[in-house]
This record gives sequence, structure tokens and C-alpha cells, in this order.
Amino acid sequence: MSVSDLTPLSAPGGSTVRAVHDEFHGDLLEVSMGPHHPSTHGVFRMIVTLDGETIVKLKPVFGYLHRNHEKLGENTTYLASMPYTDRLDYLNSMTNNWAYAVAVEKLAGLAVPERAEYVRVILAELTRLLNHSCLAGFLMQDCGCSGTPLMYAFREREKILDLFESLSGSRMMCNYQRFGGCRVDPSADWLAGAQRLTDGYGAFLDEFEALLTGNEILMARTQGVGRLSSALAISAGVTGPALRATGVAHDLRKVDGYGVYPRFDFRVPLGDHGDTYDRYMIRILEMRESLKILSQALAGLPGGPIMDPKAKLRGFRPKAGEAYGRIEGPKGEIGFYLISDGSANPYRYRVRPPSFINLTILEDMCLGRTVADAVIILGSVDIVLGEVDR
Amino acid sequence: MMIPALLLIAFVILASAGVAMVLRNLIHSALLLVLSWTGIAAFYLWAGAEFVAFAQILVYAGGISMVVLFAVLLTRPARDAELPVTPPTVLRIAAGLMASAMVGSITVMAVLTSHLVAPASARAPGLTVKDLGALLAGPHAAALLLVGVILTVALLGAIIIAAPEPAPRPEDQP
Amino acid sequence: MIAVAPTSDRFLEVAPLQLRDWFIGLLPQSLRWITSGLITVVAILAVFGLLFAYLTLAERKILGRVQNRPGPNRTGWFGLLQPFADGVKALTKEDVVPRDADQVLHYLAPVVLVALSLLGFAVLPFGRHLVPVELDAAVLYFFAAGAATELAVFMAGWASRNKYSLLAAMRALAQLISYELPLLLSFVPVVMLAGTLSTTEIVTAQGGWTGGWIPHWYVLTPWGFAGFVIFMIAALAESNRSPFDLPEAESELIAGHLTEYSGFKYALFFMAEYFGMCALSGMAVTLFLGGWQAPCAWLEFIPSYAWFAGKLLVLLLGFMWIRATLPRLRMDQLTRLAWKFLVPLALINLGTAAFWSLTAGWTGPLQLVRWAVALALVVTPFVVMGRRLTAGVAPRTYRYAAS
Amino acid sequence: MLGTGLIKGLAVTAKNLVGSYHDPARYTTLEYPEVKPKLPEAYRNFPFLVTENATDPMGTLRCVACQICEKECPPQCIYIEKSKDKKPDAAGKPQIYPAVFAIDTSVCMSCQICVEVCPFDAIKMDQEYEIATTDRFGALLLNREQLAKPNSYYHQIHPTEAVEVDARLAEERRAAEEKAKAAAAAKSAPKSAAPAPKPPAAPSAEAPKPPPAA
Amino acid sequence: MSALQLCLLLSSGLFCIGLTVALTRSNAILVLLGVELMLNAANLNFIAFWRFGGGSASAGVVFVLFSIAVAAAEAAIGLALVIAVYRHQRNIRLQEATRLKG
Repeated sequence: MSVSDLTPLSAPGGSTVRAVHDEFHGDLLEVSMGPHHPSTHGVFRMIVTLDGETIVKLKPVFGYLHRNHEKLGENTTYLASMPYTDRLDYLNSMTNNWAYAVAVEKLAGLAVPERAEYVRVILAELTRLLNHSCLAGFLMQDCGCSGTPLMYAFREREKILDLFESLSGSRMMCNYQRFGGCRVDPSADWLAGAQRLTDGYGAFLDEFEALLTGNEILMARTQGVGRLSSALAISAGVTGPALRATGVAHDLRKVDGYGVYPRFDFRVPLGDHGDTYDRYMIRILEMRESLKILSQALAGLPGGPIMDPKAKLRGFRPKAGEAYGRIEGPKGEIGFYLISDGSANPYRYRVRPPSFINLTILEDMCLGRTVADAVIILGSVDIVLGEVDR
Repeated sequence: MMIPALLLIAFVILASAGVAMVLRNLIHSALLLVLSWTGIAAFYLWAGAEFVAFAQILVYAGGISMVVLFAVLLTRPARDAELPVTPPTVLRIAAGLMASAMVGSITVMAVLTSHLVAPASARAPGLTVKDLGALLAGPHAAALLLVGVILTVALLGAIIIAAPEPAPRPEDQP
Repeated sequence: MIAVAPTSDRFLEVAPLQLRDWFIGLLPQSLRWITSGLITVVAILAVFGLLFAYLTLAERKILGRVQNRPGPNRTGWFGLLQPFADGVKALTKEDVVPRDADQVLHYLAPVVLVALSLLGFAVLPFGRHLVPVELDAAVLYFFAAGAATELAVFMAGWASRNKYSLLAAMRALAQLISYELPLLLSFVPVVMLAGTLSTTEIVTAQGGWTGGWIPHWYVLTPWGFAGFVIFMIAALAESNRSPFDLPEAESELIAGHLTEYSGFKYALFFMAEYFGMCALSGMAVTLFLGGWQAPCAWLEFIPSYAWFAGKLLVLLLGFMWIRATLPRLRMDQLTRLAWKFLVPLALINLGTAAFWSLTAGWTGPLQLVRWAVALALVVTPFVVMGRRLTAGVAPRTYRYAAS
Repeated sequence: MLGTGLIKGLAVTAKNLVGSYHDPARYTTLEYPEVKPKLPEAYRNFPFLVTENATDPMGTLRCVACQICEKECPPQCIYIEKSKDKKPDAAGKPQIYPAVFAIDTSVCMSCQICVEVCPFDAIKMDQEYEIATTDRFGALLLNREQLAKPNSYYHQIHPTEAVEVDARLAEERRAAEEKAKAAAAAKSAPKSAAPAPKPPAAPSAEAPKPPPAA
Repeated sequence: MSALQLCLLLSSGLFCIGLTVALTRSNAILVLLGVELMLNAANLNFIAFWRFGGGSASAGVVFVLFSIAVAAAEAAIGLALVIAVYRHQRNIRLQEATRLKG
């Protein structure tokens, strides 16, 4: 494709839109939906090549939020990386912490007391509720209703964040898990607050579904849009609700059975079409399953220490070796791969970011669709730029 | 009170039509013609035929102006197609002006010499919409239906003519 | 020449007119006609100008309240000065005109748009005696003024000399034109039943109450309700409101045909949109909701213009309510809804209205048969076409993994 | 039927519109400048140094400049310089004190790891969030004097935690005095009586190293 | 010089302008618009005679309505032809539109 001049699109002073001639399709329109476009979730850019109305080529461009997270991890102690994991997927700091803690515990062979495992499950499921309701809110924002579902989702999210704040001290940057347990033991009234939230959340979900799921305009806008086949999803390494929407039954909580998940009975919803509507519905159904897990975990929470007494806080030097710990985060399988050379700093510190990997197939879903659909498909893939760029 | 209003409306119609004729920029001339059509509608209002005036605005300013502007946009000649016009423009303009001047003088002479003694200050015959409707449905019912058929056939034909055949793409070529 | 205020009616009904006549009385005879016209124009501009200002505030407040937040309440008492703050902001913002834009058209487009959307108010009967202009073909005049606004949208798109805002203007025009037809077709049954094009006669035709309680408004008849719904959907599309606000949707390439406008011209476009919305809902009130008719006999003491204002506000709140809830339609779905759903329904509605007027004479049990047939004629095409329109779209049931 | 989904949606928004007027659950806005948010007790913002009493802040700093927090801080935003001389601390033992103790609040991300690793409970997390300044450099680097806050303030913002810390410190101080008395008694005892063996229960000699804070 | 004669003068003036546009301009669209102007001039006459001819000549108004409708149809067909011609020869100069083939 002969591009008239090779200056990158929307370079300073360049136009955000450029006409391009392509020998197969004739006159095309190359549009840069720039890093500050209102409907991209954070600093993310798509160079979309349009033949009239339909998308011919879509090149995602990111890296604007790269903070050198992994190289930093190699130069600080294991403990010092923990607060940085909050900044990976800044919506779900609890699950990031847990994934890193699981990896280090596997590396150093630490045991985690029973109560800490239960508290970790409770916090992970609360984060899943928070993330999925935010996703549905942002998706509706892209579809065009002026922020109403997003505000309802944020109203519920605030309640969960207040719980996290009263437990860990900060709403989004919790820095709560430690290697071998959790930092603070949840008090009785905190658990009562969590119970109240779980009981009230069902009513919110019913109201949310009444507003959205049956909405004809929404169904027309999302059904059949951004269809993803299970074969492509598996080969591209897509994980999480996007994979389950294509019908593949792969949920780490069932596959690995890590933590105390095998003790709870919950189901894993699966979609058949793998389009945007399925991805939205799978998240709504997963929220209902999380409520079940939460009530069971809150009921069965045992007593005992929150932190393994033998766990050392400072001067933590795991023996040389490598480990890969992974959990089922709200966006998919979030994993940490660590190589230790016996010193206080990890030799290699690698994060497996689910939203980055789910993003690789964005073009396959958007080909042949209009720009308005591309925006919704991007919204349904649920990416957070902190995790994509690391 | 009647005559100065008529002069003003006449001036608007003739001025905008004349300027539209002279302008190079196609869009401006099309828009000026729309102005002259609205002037004609004002004339109908002056004459007391409200229904016709609003029909004129609805059909011309609402519909035909859109079709004209779309046509003007769709047929933008490529910038580099300034071919020399075969019969030189000056000659052609002169011939056109001469012909229309002749026709004009004949009609004007006919109007001035005719001894149409029209009651100058006759009240405008009050034609309400109901009588118009009765007229249309009564003696002119056949004509109304015919115009309906003409309109549908004409628009269907227009769509077929204007619809672009799918441009043959190079990869389809044998 | 001026209709002297009738003295027969109650004081409140006639008060505005008597005020005007007293004022005109002070002037010499030659100026009387001009000043009475001017007073009407000033009254309309003042009322609807203020209504526009407070509609923007009401919109943001309602949107806020729906989203569990207060909406603007910092400027002035309860945010009442917010519209004036916005006005000052719009006035002081720099008015950027692109260098190679078509200066004349670029300036003219918002002016023409506001002027045309204001023309619509001339024929709306605000009260029993408060009709700005008594026109025989009033409804036709209203839709002629409405149809001309497309020209202004084209001028705005073309004058900014920016290829992609022209593209967006074309898209907006396609939307306006494709919803012109359902708008016009939905008011034809009203004209057919009322037998006249003049708005005042349409409102008087809807007067009277059966049993003092049920008004004879057209919206309470099956074909009237269908016509009202079609009219409102088309009015939503005509004024670029919520489910159809495609031109300035953020998922567009550029911000629609308004990209090259800023400062007060940009505010003018919004003023035109709100005037258009008020005019269309005013016409909906006149055609279907019985204009200034009171809903029941004993409520007659409330002045007629209060009833008109009340119904108008209810419709405007409905516009905002819809804006706060519904997502946007895609361009092809939008035009498909117009051509494949609204136009056929409006045509069938014509048939129902014809049936209704022919069977006006039926009494007693035949009345029920008449209602049943009319309802059937309205509901069945709606359901059949609705199912065809949403063929592939339905809420789905989901299976669970077998682990 | 076609419109039912839309009507249900409209009903939900109507419920919220009406609800926002009478149901507090549906009106969540906190009008900030007039209504201050109620902070949970565990809330943490930038750290501060605890002093025993408010009268002589620099004299009674708990911090002994052991620089553990400086090493452990992930973004390395703490800077400490030890003092040359020693000063008696609350238990009367001469201790080094920090001549310079600066935290660069533009770097600090208030992750409270310094609080966790500090063996002397000398640094705790503050709850002051209205700390905006116009100067980007100087004002954001808080020195020792700005950081020091009395223990009473600590009780005010973290009541339960403060009580635990005070109880533990008091218990340690008592153990230290007991040991000091035992050591003194042991020294005076051999002069008066036959040299008795050193009392078996002498705890470890140098500064008491309490287990890290839970 | 009665009002009726003024109206007739106006419509003949408009007719001449329409004729000159149709004859002199080389752009097909403007020729069509010229024809449109001529049609409107005719309508002007109808209404003028209806206005000044007492109540009897009401057929004029009906005729004007029909003429507006037919003019709309004619405009649509004309512009469709123009677009078809444009698609073949990339510009709409009447001089070159000579071939009937294609």
C-alpha cells in the first residue's frame, strides 16, 4: 500500500486523517483514532483504514503508558514490587497482589494459613464484581447512552472501594497481600459490611439487567458484532470472559483449583456466539456466580492467624529457582513468572497481562465492521492500559 | 399598499436569478436560485394563495434544492479537466442573450399593448383549503391521480438511472 | 385588521390580549398593526428564549438526578444562573473561522438554522385566543419551515470546507430526509379527521368531553396513538436527539458538521436544536394532545395557555428522559428503522384513520366493534413488522460448564 | 413485543430519578468543600514521624535513624542523616537521632511499607489529604520539623492502632527497666555478699529487638 | 400600468432569465435549473391571472399545484441523467455529451 508521505499519522502538525491509495480497494481513508480519543479506555490509539464505511485494516498502537515495570522489578526486593503490582491493572489491585503473592509463595514454598486463603477469595470476588460492573458501564458509554449505566456501576463500585479502604488503607492501591498471608486481619464489622454488600448487590444486578439486557437498541448494536471463533481465541491465547464467551470452558478457578476455590460450588457461564453481546452477558452471569462464592466464603471464614508466623518480612531471600503463579483475574489469566538467583532481588520478573494478550485479536474482530462497531468491540474486550503497557 | 410589496418581491426574484446566472461557483448559484424560489413563494403569498406558497417552499426549498445540491456535489469535475470549450464562450453567450432578448421584447410588447382592463384593487378571491380540496377531488380528480402516477414512475426511473452499477474492481477482471 | 380581544371569555383567558390592546391603544393608528405583530414576536422570543435557557439546565439536572447526582447547583441558587453562565461562556469563547472556509455561508448557516426553527412557532395555538398567526394552511406552513432546515445543515457542512465535516453533513442530511416522510405521513390522519389544515380548527375539533371526564383528544383513539408515537419518534430524529444523535456522536470520525464552529455560532446551533425540539413537541401537542384543551370539563377554569405549556413541558421532559436512557442507533439501523418500519406503519395508519372516520356513525355495540377493528389495524402490523425488524436479535439463554 | 425492553429501561431510570429525591442510597454525591468525607480509620496518606510529646518535638523523636525504612522504601523517597552525638530517648538510654530526615512527597506513593518495617514504631501514616502547594519543589520535600507530630495526634487519627502500639511500647519499656534494675541489683549484690553466679535470666544484652510489628 | 401587467412583466423577465441560463451555461445542472426557472415563470402567470381574474379562474391554482409536482419529478429525472452522464465522462459539459451509447 503506497502511503504518500511516510511521516507518521498525526505527527505534530500532521492531520489526524489522511487519504491513502490502495491498489486493491481504491481510495481509502486512514484515520488515527488518537491516544486522546474519548472512547478509548486510556492512552490507546487505533490507526483505522476505512474503505468508505467499513474497516479494511486496523493497527492498534500503544506503549504510551509503559513504565518499565518489569525492569524495575529486577532492581528492587520482592516486597518492594508488591505496591507496584497495584499499578498494573489499576482497577483490580487485589487480584494483581494475589497473583504476585501466589508466584512468590510457589517460588519460596511458603504455606498460607486457612483464614488468609478465605480472605483472599473474598477480596478477589469483590474485585471481580467491581471490574465486571465497570466494564458493562463503559461498554454502554461507548454504545451511546449518556453515562447512566456507568454511573450506576460506579455507585456500586464506590461501596466496594470503601470496603477496601477500611481494610487496606487505600481505595485502589491496596498493597494488601504479603508472601504467606495478608497484611491486616479483617475486623468483625468489616465482614458485616462485606455481607451487607453481597446481599444488596443482587438487587443492583437485577436493576442493571432490566435497564440493559432486554434493550432492543443495545441488542441490535452488539449482537453479531465482533464475532470471535473459539479456535482463533485459543490460538491467540485469549483468556477470561472473552474466551468463555466463545464457548471454551476454561476458568482457572476450576482448572487449577488454586486457593480454597474447590470448596465452593459455583458455575462457569459459557457463550455460543463469541460476539460483544455474549461477552457482556458472560460478565453479568459471572457477577451472579461471584455473589454465590462470596456468601459461601463469608459464611465459612475460619479463625486463626492471617499471616504465616514464620514468614520473614525483611531480608527475604528465596532459594534459587523459578516459578510461575497464575490466578483467574477479572480480565483473564494474570500470571507472574519469577526467576530467583538466591539474592534479595528477583533475577527475572515477568507479568502475563491478560488485557494485552486479549488485545492482539482486535483487528480480526473489527474487519468489515464500521467505526462505531470498532469502538464497541474495543470496549467489550475490556483492556486497561496500565496492564497492556506495564 | 399592494404595489410596493410586489416590486420588492419582483426585485428579489429577478436579482437572485440574474446573479445566479452569472456566478462561477456552482454551489453559490444553486443557493441563490433557492432564494429566488422562496421569493416566488413570497409572491404567491402576496397574491393570497397560501397553500400554493407553502407547497412551493416544501417542494422546492425542501426537496428539489437538496437534489440539486447533491447532484452538484456528486459531479465535482476533477480540477485538471479545464478543456477548451469548443464554440468560444463569448460567441455562445452573445447568441443566447440575443435570442432571449428577442423573446423578451415580444412578450413585453404584448403585455404593454394589451388592453387587459383588470380591476386593480379587486379583493383576492378567498380560496380556502377546503374549497381547494373539493376542487382537487372533484373536477380535477383524474389529473390528481395522474400526477401521482407520474411522480412515482419518475422517481423510480431516477433511482434506476442514478444508482451506480458496482464499479468493476481490478481483481474481478478476467 | 387586529382581532380585538373577545370580552365574552373569563378574565385570565383574555388578560394577555387586553394588555396588548391597552398598549396598542396608546399608539397612532398607522403603527397599530406593526406593533401588535412586534409584540407577538417579542413575546414568543422571550418565552421560548427563556425556555431554551432553562431547558439546558433542566436537561443537565434531570440527567444528573437520573444518575444519582445533583446536576449543576453551584452557579446561583440551585444552579439557576447556569444557563446565563453558559451563555457568557459561549459569547466570550473565541470564534475560530477556518481560513479557506466560505466566509458568507459559514456565518449564514447558524443564522438561517435558528431563523427557520423559529418560524415554526408562528402557527402554534398557545391559548384559546393566543394564536400568533391565523393561517388556513398552518400545518403545511409548519412542515415547510421544518423541511427548509436541511438546507442550513448542508450550508454548515459545505461552508467549513473540510471534506470530513461535509461527509458528516451528508450523513445528517440522510437522517433528516429519511425521517421527514414519517413525520409528514403521521400528521395526515389528523388533518383527514379534523378536515382542515388550520391548527386552531384542529384544536377546536378535539374539544368536548364524553361524560365530562374523557377528552376527545386524538391521542386517545387507536390511530391517534399510533400517529402520536410515530410523530414523536420522527421528531426525535428530526431534532437529532438521543437515540438518533448520530452527527455528534463520539464514535464518529469527526464531531459531525459542527467541527469548524466555535464560540457563539456553536451555541446558536444548540439554540436551533432546542427551538426545533420545542416547535415539534408544540405541534405534537396541537395535533394529538388537544392543544390548549383541558383534560376534563371541571378543569376549564385553568387558563388555556397553562394547559398548552403543561403538555409541552411533559413532552420535553419525555425527550430528556429518553436521552438519559437509550443508547444510540447505528447509521444503517437508523435509516432501516425509518424506511422499513415507520413509513409502512404510517401508511397503514392512514387506512385505520379512514376506517375510523367512515364508521363515525356507529353507536352502541357497533362502537366496540369499531374500536376492536381499529386496534387490530394498529397493533397487528406493529407486532408483525416489529418481529421482522428485530429478526436476528433476542435476549439469549446461556449454558454452564459441566465441571 | 418490540418496545418492551426500552420501556423497562425507561422505568429503571424513572425509579432512579424519583429515588434520588427521597432514597439516600440513590443520591451518593458528597458536596466536598461543605461536607468533609468520613475517613475510615485505616486510611493512609503520607507518613509522619511520631514524637513522645508535643512540647519538645525534636527532643523526643522516637526515630533512631536506623535507616531500615530508607532501604526498604520501594521508590527510595526517604533521606536520613545520622546525628554525631547521642541523646537519651524516652527510656533514658542514649540513642542516635536523625539530624536530617526528609521525605520527598512528590515521589512517595504512601504504600506504608516504611511503617511495616520500622522496628521502633517511629513512623506512621498520616490522614491529612488537603496538602496541595503552589511550589513544586521545595514545599514537597518535607523535612524533619514538618514531619514530626506528637503521639496525641497519632491517637487522634488511628485510635485502636495507637492504643496497641502504646501498650507494646510501655511493656517493652517496663521490661527494659526491669532488666536495668536486675543488672544494677546484680552489680550491687556481689559487693555485699559472696560473689553469686550471674543471674541466669539475663535477657540479651544489646538494645531490645522486639519482633516486627504484626 | 395595473398590478396585473406588473405581474406579467415579472414573469416574462423571469422567463427570459431562465432562457438565457438554459442557453448560455455549459454546465448541465444549471441548464436544468434554467428550465426550472421557466416553469416557475409560467406558474407566476397562473397565479397572477387567478388573483386578478375574479373568483372564476380557480383552475389556475390547481394547475400550479400540478405543475409544481411535475417540475419536481422532472428535476429528479434530469439530475439522475446528469449523474449517469457524469459517471461516463467525468465532467458534465454539455458539449461533450453527444454520444447516446453507454
